[in-house]
Amino acid sequence: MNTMNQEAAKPKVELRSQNSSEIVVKNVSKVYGGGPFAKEVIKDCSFTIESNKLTVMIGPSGCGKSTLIQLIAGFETPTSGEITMNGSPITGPGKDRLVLFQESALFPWMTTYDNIMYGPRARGEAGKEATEQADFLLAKVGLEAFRDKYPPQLSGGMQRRAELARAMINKPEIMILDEPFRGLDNMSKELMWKYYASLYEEDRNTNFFITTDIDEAIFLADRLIIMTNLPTQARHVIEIDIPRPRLIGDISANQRANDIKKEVMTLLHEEAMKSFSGGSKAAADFLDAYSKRAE
Amino acid sequence: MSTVMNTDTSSQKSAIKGAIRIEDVVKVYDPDGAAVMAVDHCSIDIPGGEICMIVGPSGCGKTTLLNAIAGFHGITSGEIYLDDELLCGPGKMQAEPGSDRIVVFQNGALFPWKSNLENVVFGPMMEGKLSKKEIYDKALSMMADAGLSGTENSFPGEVSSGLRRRVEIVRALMNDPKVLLFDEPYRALDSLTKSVMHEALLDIYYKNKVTIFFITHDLEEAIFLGHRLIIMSSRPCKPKKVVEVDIPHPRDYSVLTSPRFRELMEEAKGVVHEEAKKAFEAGEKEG
Amino acid sequence: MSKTNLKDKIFSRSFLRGIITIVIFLLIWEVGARFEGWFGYRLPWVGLIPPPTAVFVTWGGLIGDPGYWQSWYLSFGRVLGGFIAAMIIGIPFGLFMAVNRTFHNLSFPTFEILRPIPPLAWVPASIIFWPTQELSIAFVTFLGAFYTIVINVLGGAKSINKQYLQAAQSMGASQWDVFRRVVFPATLPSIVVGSAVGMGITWEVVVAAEMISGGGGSGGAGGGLGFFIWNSYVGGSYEQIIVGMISIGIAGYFSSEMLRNLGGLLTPWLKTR
Amino acid sequence: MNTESLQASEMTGMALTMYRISTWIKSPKPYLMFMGFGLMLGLWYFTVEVWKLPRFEDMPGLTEVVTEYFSADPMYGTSIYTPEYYMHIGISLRRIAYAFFLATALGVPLGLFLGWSKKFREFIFPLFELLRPIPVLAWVPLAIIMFSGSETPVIFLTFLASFFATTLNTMLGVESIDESYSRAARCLGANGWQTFRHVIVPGAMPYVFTGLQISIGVAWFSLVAGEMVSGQYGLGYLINTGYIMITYPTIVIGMITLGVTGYVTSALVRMAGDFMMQWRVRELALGDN
Repeated sequence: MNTMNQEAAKPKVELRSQNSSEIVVKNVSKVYGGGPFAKEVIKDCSFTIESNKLTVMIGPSGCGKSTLIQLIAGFETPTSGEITMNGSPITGPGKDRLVLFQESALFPWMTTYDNIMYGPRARGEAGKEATEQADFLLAKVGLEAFRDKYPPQLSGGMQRRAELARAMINKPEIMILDEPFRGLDNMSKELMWKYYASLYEEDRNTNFFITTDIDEAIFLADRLIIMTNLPTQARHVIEIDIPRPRLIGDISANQRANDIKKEVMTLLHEEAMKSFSGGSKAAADFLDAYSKRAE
Repeated sequence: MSTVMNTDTSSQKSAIKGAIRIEDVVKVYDPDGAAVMAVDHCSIDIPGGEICMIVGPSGCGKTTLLNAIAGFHGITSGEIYLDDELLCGPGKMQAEPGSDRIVVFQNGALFPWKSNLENVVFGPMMEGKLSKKEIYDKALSMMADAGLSGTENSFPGEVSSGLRRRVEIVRALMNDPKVLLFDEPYRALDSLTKSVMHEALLDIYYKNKVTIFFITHDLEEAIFLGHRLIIMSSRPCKPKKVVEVDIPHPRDYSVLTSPRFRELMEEAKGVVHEEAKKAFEAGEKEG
Repeated sequence: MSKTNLKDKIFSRSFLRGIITIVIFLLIWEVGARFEGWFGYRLPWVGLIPPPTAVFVTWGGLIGDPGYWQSWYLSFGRVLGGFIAAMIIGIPFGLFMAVNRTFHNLSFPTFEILRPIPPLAWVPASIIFWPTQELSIAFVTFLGAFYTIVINVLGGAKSINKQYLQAAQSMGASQWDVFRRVVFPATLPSIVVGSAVGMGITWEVVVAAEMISGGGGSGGAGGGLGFFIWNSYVGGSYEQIIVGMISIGIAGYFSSEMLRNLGGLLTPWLKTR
Repeated sequence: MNTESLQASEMTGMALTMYRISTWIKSPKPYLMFMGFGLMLGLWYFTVEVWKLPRFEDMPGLTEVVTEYFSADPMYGTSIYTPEYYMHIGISLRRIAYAFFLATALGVPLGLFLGWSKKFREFIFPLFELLRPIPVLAWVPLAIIMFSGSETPVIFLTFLASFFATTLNTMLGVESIDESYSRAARCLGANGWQTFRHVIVPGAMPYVFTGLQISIGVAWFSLVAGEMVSGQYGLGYLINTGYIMITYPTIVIGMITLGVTGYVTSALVRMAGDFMMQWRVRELALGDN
């Protein structure tokens, strides 16, 4: 357990949630539509998001990862199987599981500060402590200068940091991120990797991160879950035992990282070959990509 | 299918076309009175047939440079030559768009209302130099060559974004351009599909030996594709460092894990990140 | 706008070009109307209407006449009455349909069946139903704006990015809070657009309603710019007809612009693009 | 990634419609819809004929209108059996057809050129914007003066309403075409006229058809008013005489007919649009790939 380094001047703000929580997904399936037109997106999928760990889920684009997030966040219910958090089943959305979507969901009509304060105000907890935390978080994500600006005035990277602050003020037990850095240009993407990793290492909250980018997965993950193509299942789990804090440079230099990268690629490729008959355009695109590379 | 180097020597001997010379170009925008300099005394010399990668933070004015070469808007001062023929300069501030310099746009510009085949034949049909039959035969063979047979009659909206991208490159090549201008074409694709698009592009390049002026902010993409990297400063953009990529062609994906590749990455990364940090702090919005 | 480019704007090339065409249009109108007087041959169409100069002279005469301004006042009153009623009823109706599924399935089909009936087809029924003529015109004006506002509000509320709602819910916001601080502000731009268009339609409707009911033989107080035009026609003073037309054009344009500016104030975040 | 659209995209047209109908039946939608209709008709029936509320009692009742509408020899001369009814509909439709097609023939090209050439727009658009705010119905007296007879003024009014809507929407359509399309065409060697024909016209089509839908609605709006004020025949006239001759059920019959014909004509415009723009139909069916 690393000791959080105190900035003497700043008020000590307890960001780490009291208990460390864990999500268990057990034999979950999700089917859309009915009868002959039923479409099975998730089939008998089981995995665990371990507490105080950064679990990354990787799988081909269009393989139903986002549906899993909808189930874990409680916006939809599984057709069969069960998802529990610390033992009790998940029934609906709650502030213990907050999601960062692929496109920014900052409210464009609220300034950065009002966005961050939305959670506490919505729950009627907008006291002195909340405003203090909001200011602390604004400084923490380096957006004090953009406090009263509207989201359209912020760059992609800044919007992501503001959204992180908006989630963290509610002290979620689990942060869920759905390919949050996909739209950013590569420079900001790598800067956000480092930023997000340091944020995680500071309080070691349970985080669940979805991506299609292998380098991103290896740089961030403690545990890497590799998913099959449609219908999605957890295929394989790899422990990423590269010590933290990690440097982007050593992702390509570090031999262990290279081995993991090769292993992940072969697994994802196998998946693509199996489900190509499924005919979904996303899979076809993916396999087309792989078949060229494999030879 | 390892890509066989196109050793057709005839194209080597013919004067290598498509050499671009950009000399001391400045571009100042004037949105409602506040003069904003986008390009600051930029000089680049690109020999014919070379893949030249322009790398820089978003919003630094790279696209402005591309638009000036393509002739979509003018420049404030300086000169741009194509094979020693003045495109734009003193007296003629804006170049004339033409089929010798064809742009592949960031979000793609296939005409959604025309089938893939109609898109590919559009250029030659407009110029009317060849007969209709010759154009269609050439189009069908080039599409088959790029692995697009079977998608001729579907509309762009019905095929995947990766496939649309390849149709657009084939459409560009139908006019036998001297230069292909790419404006971050693979930005929206997920990293896996992107890697294969790179190989498809190189494949087409080896067969057609056209000069490529390629804008990107993805350093890995730049080193994998390019003969040379021009790293630009943040706004207003100005060449800051040139990196020669001496990895031999034809290249395939194993290059990415080769030690030489990593050395080049380190060499370029320092400069690129410095510029990106400046853009990042200045709150530079996406390019 | 700084002083210099305000001046450029006025004398800029594009502005002058617009002026030239308008001047040519007025010239053709003037010569066409006077053609019969000068050359004895009456041109079709344009020959039958008074020239712009005569219209301006009549307009000058009317500026002092309180009756003229009275018709402005009456028309404005009817437009505002119908329009505000359409906003008060239309916006909540549209928002509630967007938020509550069952209410939408219950009322939207009926709304869609009534919508194709042009508002002016309601004039006779409205005259029968409402006690005073004032109310019957206001009802038809209300209908004119109501359909547009509801459609725009419904469209706007439906096209809210689903993730805004999910983000708000997961942060523990109550249904009412999600509505008040997410659904409503997100729909505001569509409300502004809907009301600006709705305002335009109310002017169209009020003119016709005033003409039909005023001129439709039911006598009564009448009044308003629509009646003013119809009355000028019946009275044979054609110059006043055109004065009436221009006045309504200005009134309609002015009220829509005012609404758009008000809308701009309500949605500051849109301007920051 | 919207799994709903993924599923829709993989089914052929017919199976898709069958599937949608089956889910529609199973869902509460149809029952609520009929409940809505029932509520409306019920209210009409009760307020007028049963409770006889003040103001409502002099309105034509539901049963009164229905019997009139479907009776072989209607009391006031208009029902589905009387030929005058169809004559009124025919004349109104003919006027709409003339005005709408004329407005499209003039409005679309003008809109395209206004959108395409900046110089042309700078000359013409200010005048267009000067005339547009004048409510179409304010032209009624002028139309009667300028045009002899009763047919031309009504068609002129309907034309005017359609013309302004079509031109404006076409122009906005051209302006919202992605600039890279015309740039790509110029790069590929197309000259100005070729770019106009191959990029601007097809690219603006979706917006033109939204404009046409609005314009057919506005056309009916002005036709009714025109017919009420100065027409000899037509549905507007039918409704107005219904009022003057105190044959109230005819008013409601006229209104219902206007509702139906309005709906049908705008559906026709939508179908024409889908037919002309196959690429758009197939792209939308595939969802956001």
